[in-house]
Amino acid sequence: MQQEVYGYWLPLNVSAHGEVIDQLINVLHVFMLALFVGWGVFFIHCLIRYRSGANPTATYDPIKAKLSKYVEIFVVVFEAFLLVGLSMPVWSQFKADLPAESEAVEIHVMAEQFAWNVHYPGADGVFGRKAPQFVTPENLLGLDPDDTNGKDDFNSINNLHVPVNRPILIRLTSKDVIHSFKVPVLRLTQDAIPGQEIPFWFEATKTGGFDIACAQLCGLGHYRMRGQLNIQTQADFEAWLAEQVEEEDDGGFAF
Amino acid sequence: MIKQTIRVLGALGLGLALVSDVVAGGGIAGTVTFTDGPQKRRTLKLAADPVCASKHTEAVKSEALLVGEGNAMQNVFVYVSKGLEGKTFDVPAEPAVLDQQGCLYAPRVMGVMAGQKIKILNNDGTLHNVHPKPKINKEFNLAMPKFMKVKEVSLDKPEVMIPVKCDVHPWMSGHIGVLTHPYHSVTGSVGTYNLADLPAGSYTLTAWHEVFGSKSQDVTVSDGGSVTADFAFALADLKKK
Amino acid sequence: MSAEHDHHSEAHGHHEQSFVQKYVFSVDHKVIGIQYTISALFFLLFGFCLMMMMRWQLAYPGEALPLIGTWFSEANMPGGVMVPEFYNQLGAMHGTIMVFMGVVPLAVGGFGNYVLPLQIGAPDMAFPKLNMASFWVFLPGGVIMLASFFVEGGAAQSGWTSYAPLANIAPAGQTWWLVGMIFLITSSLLGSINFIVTTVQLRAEGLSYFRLPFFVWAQFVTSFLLLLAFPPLEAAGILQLMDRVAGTSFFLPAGLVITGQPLEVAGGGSPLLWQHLFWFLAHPEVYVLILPAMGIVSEIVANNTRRPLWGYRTLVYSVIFLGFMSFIVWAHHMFMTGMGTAMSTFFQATTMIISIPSVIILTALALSFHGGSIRFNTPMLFALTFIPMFAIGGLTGLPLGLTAADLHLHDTYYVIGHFHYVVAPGTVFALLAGIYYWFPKVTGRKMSEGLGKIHFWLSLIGMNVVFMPMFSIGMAGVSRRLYDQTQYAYGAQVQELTIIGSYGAWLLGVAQIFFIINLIKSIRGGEKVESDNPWQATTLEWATPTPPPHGNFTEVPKVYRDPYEYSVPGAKSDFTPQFSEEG
Amino acid sequence: MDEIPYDVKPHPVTGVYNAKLGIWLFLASEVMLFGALFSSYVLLRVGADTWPHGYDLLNVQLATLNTAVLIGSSVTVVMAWASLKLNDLSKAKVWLWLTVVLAGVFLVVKAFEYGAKFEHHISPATDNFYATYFTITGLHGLHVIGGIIAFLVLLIRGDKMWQDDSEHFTNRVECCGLYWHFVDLVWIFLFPTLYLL
Repeated sequence: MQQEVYGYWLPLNVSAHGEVIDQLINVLHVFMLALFVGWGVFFIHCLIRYRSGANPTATYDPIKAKLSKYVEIFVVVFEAFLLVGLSMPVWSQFKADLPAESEAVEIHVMAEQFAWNVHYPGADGVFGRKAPQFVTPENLLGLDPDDTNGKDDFNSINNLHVPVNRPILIRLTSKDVIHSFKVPVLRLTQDAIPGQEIPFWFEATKTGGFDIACAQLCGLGHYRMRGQLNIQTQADFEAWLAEQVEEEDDGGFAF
Repeated sequence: MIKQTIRVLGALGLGLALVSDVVAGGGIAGTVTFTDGPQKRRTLKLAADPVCASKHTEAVKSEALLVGEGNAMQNVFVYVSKGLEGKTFDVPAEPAVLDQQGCLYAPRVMGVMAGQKIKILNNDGTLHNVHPKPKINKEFNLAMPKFMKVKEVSLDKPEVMIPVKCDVHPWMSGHIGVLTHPYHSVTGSVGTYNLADLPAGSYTLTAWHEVFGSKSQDVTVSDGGSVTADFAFALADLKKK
Repeated sequence: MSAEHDHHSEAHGHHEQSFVQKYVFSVDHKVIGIQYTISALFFLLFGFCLMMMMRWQLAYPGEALPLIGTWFSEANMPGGVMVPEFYNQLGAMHGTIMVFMGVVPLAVGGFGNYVLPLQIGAPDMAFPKLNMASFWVFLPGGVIMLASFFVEGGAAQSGWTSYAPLANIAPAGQTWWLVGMIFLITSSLLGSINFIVTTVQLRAEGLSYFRLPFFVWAQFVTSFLLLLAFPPLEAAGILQLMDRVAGTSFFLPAGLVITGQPLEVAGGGSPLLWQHLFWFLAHPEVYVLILPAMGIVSEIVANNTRRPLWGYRTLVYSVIFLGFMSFIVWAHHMFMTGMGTAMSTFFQATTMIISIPSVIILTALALSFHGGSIRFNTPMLFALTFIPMFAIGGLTGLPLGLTAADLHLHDTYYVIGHFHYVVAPGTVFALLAGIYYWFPKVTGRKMSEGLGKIHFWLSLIGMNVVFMPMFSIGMAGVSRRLYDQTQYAYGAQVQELTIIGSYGAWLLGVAQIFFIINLIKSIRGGEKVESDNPWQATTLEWATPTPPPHGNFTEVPKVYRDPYEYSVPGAKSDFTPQFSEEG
Repeated sequence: MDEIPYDVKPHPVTGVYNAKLGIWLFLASEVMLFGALFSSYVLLRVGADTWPHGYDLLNVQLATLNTAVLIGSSVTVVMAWASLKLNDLSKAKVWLWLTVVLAGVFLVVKAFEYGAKFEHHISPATDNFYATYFTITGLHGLHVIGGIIAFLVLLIRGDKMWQDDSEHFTNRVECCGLYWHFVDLVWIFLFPTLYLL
C-alpha cells in the first residue's frame, strides 16, 4: 500500500488541483532535461573536439551562434508560456476562487509548537470565538467559555478529517511561530503566520490516510510536527462527526 | 583566635539547636476535598500521536481535576508557605522522579527542594520535550527523542508553581513546586497529605490546585503534637481565581 | 615629522616593518586578501564539518555518531547521539558560516582584494586602512559566531534565515548571531565601498570599462549589491536585536501563546516584515555568491581555451542586468506566506526574467569553448565543471519560481538541492579553481597537478552524490530541516537516498584532505614557476613580479587592448597581454 | 608604483577624489539602512489598528528646536570648509567647534526628551510607536555621536594635518561635512514622520 502512495518522484495525487501541478512539474522537467542534454552534448563535443591535443591553435574569431540565439528566444517564450499558461491559472484558482462557505466544509486549523489543533464547529455549524487569553492545556483552542456558539465545538489534535469530493475551506492560524501546513499528496503548502488567518482550500479526490507535515522550521520538535489527514467518504465523515459531537456535547462544563 | 573559637562554637550550637528543633517537632496532616463532587472530564486526544494512543487500552480522560471517593481531591500541592524563613535544610541526595508514561506526566504535580536533582524518564518511545515555563528559575526546553530515556535537571530557586509542558503533546501538563524546605506534599487518590517532623512554631499552610488556585490557613505546631488542617475546594472557587 | 618623510618610510620600506605590521595589521591589499582567504577557508571547512555531522543524523537518526560522538557535551550529544536542538544549531550555523563567513569573504574579501587591484593596475586599494579595518571587523564577527556555540542554550538554531517570531523567542545564541551579523555586514559594507572606489578611480591608463577583465566587472557589480542590499539586513538585525533585548515587538503580533503561556509583549508587529527585510538582502546575496564565481571562471576559461571569451559585452550587460534584477525578485521566497495573486504574478515574472541573463551567460561561456585549444589543468577542470553544475542549479530554480509548482516543492529538499548546486559545485568549485589559478602569483609556486586532479574528481563525484538525490527526495515531498525524516511515510520511503547522499558528503570530506595537503605542501615545496606569467595569460596581474611587492608594479602599467586577446591572428605568440605594446 | 592615485587630487574623468566618492557610496548604503527602517515604520503603521499621532505624545517644541540646531550645525560645517578653502585654519576651527557644540546641544535636548519618557515608565517595549521612535532616533543619535567624534579628531589633530597637507585636511573636513549633512537630512525626515504625523 505504502509503496503505491509514495516513491522517488511525485507521490500519489489525491487533490483536484494537483493534476495540473503534476503536469506542470513533469513538462518543466522534460524541458529542463532537454535543454540540459542538448546543451551538454554541445559542451562535451567542444571539450573533446577542441582539446589542445586535437586543436593546437585556437580560432580568434567567435563562431556565429544563430542557433543559440534561437534557443534563448525559445527559452523565453517557453517560460512565458509556463508562467501564463500553466502556473498562473492554478495559482489564481487556488488563491482567488475560494469556494463559498455554504458549499464548502469549513475547518479551522491552529498550529502550535508542535501540533496541529483542528477545530470543528460542532452541530450548529458555527465556530465559537477564540482568543489567546483562554488557552489552557484543557482548552487548547482558546475557546471563549461565554460564547454559546462554541459550546458544541470540538477539536482534534493532529487529526484532520475531511470528506472526499467536497471543497474543504481551511482557515489557518498559528499560536506562536510560523509553521507551514504541507500535504504532499494534496500538492499543497501553506504557511501559518501568527496574527493572521489565512484561508485556503482543496478538494480531495480519494479516500485514505496521509501525512501532514510542517514545512517551516518551528523549533526542536519541527520534525515531529506530524499530522494525519483522513479523507473519508461523506457517510464515514458524518459518522465520525456524530461520534465526536456525542462525546463532547452534554452541555456541561468539563475539565 | 578566641573570636574564631567563639564563632565555631556558636555555629555548632546553632546547628545543634536546629537539629534538635527538627527532632522535637510535630506534624501536620489533613484531607483535601472537592465539595461539588466528581466532574465531567474531557477525553484527551491521544490519537494525535499513534505511539501515545497505543500505550492505552481505553480512552484517557483529563487529569486536571481528579475527585475520588468521599470527594477526596487528588493532585493538590500542600506546603508551608510562611514560617520557615531563614532556616536551612539539607537538599535530599535522592533525585525526584518525573516520569512520562503513555504521554502523561507521572506525577502530574510534584514538589522538590531548590537544587534537588529531578530525574526525567521517557520510556514512551516517542519524542517528548520537557519545557517548564518558570517565572523566576531559568527556562529550559529539553528535547527527549525516543533514544533518550533519562535526563537529569534541577531548578535552583524557590518557585511555586512551575508549569511543565510537552509541546509535542499539548495535553501533557504538569506542575513542579520548588521550595527551600522539605515540608510539602501532594494529595493522592484519597485526598490526604502529611507533613511530618516540622519544627514547633506558627506557620501558614497553603494548598494549591492547578484549576482552583491557592487556599491558605494558619497553623501552630507544638513539639510532639500533631495538627490537622483540612482544605476544601468548590466550583465556586473557579470564579474567584 | 614631515609628510614627505611619512610617505617615504612607508613606500620604500626604508624601515623594516615589524611582523605585526606586515602580516597582522597590514594595509597591503595582498596580505589582507590572503588573511581573508585563510580565515574564509578555515570557516568553510568548519561549516562543512558541521554538515558532515548532520549527515550522520540524517542517514542514521538516533544512532550514536561514531568516533567523535563522545567529544561533545552531554547537552548536545548525550551518549554520542545528536539532540534536535543541536541539529538545529548545526543547520543554522552551517548556512550562516558558509554564506557570510565562507563564500562571501573568500570570493570578495579574498579574491577581490588580491586580484582586483592587480587586474586594474593599481598600487593598492583606494583606502588601505579601511581595507584593514574591514578584515578586522570581519574576524571578530566570525569569532562571535563560533563562540555562540558555547553560550547557554547553544548557538542560533532558527535557521540561517532566522525567521521571527521563532528567532525572537530562541535562546541567547540568537543574540550573538545578530551581533555577529552586524559585524559581518559592516565589514562587507566597508569592503564594497573600497572596491567600487578602487575600480572607478584607480584603473590604469588605457583601461576603459570595456577593457576590464570580466572578473573585475563581476566584483564591481557584486560590490554594488553588497553596498545596497546589506543595509536592510542590518536594519532587520537591529530591529530583531531590539525585540530580543529591549522588549519591543517589531516582529511580534499581539496574542502569541508560547507553550501555553501568553507572551507578554505589546504586540502589533509583523512576522512577515522580517522576511521582507531579510530576503531583500538575501536574494541579491545569492548573486553576491555567484557573480564573483562567474568572474573567476571566465578568467580561467579564456586563459585555457586560448581564445577570447564569446560575447564579452553581452556578458557584461548580462551581469549588470542580473545585479539590477536581483533587487526585485526577493518575494519569490515567500510565495507560501499567503501572498495575493497580483504580487505573486509580479514576482513570478521577475523571477522568470532574471533567469534569462543567466542563460545568456552560460551560453556565452559554453560557446567560448568552440574553436578553442583547451588545456585541461586543475584550475580549468574546476572552472569548466562550474558551468554544467551552475546550469543544473539554475534550471531547477525554474519550478521553484513558478508558484504552482512551488505549491508542492516549497521548503522541500528540492530547494536545498537547487541552491546547493548553485553555490557548492557551482561557486565553491569556481573558488577552488581560483585558488589553483592564482596560487603561482601569490607564492611563486604551482600547486601539484596530481593531487589537484584527485581532489577534483573526488569532489565532483562527492558533490553530485550528495545533491542529486535531493531532487528526488524533495519531489517525494520531504520537508527541509527535518531532524529525522523517517517519521514520515514518504521520508522513510526515500531514506536510502539520504544515506547515499551522506556517503557522498563524507567522500567530499575525504576529497578536501587532498586539497589541504596540496595547499600546505605546495607553499614550501611546489614546483617553482619560471616566469611571472606562468599560465601565459593576458591580464594585468601577470605583469607584476612574483609575488608582487608592496606597491605591486615595478613600473606604471599601461593598457593597450581588450582583456582576452588570445590567439590573435598574426601575433607572435598565442597570447597578447593587455600590457604588451606589440601589435 | 607606491602612491595611491587621486587620494587627494580629483580624478580628471570622475572629477572627485577617492574619499569623496567613498563617502557618497557610504551615504548610499546609509540611505538603504534608514530607508529600510522607514519602510518598516510605514509597514507597521499601515498594518496597525490604531497608531497614535506623534504630536500627542512627543514634545514637538523641543524637536523643532533640535531641527533648528541641526540645520544650524550644517551651516557651520559648510563655513568651516569654506574657511579652509580660503586658507584660514583658525576660523575653520572656530566653525568646527561650533558644529560640535551644536551637535552636543542636540544630544542634550534629546537626552531630556528620552529622560521625560523614561520617567513616565515609557520605554521601547511600551508599544510599536515608541519602539520605532526609540530605535530610529536612537540610531540617528549614534550617528550624531559618530559625527562628533569625527569632528573632534579633526580638531585635535587639525594643526598637524593642516601642516602635513592642507588640501588633504580640507578634503577630510568636506567628507565629514557631507556625512553631517546626511545626518541632518535623516533628522529632517524623522522629525515630520515621528513628531508631526
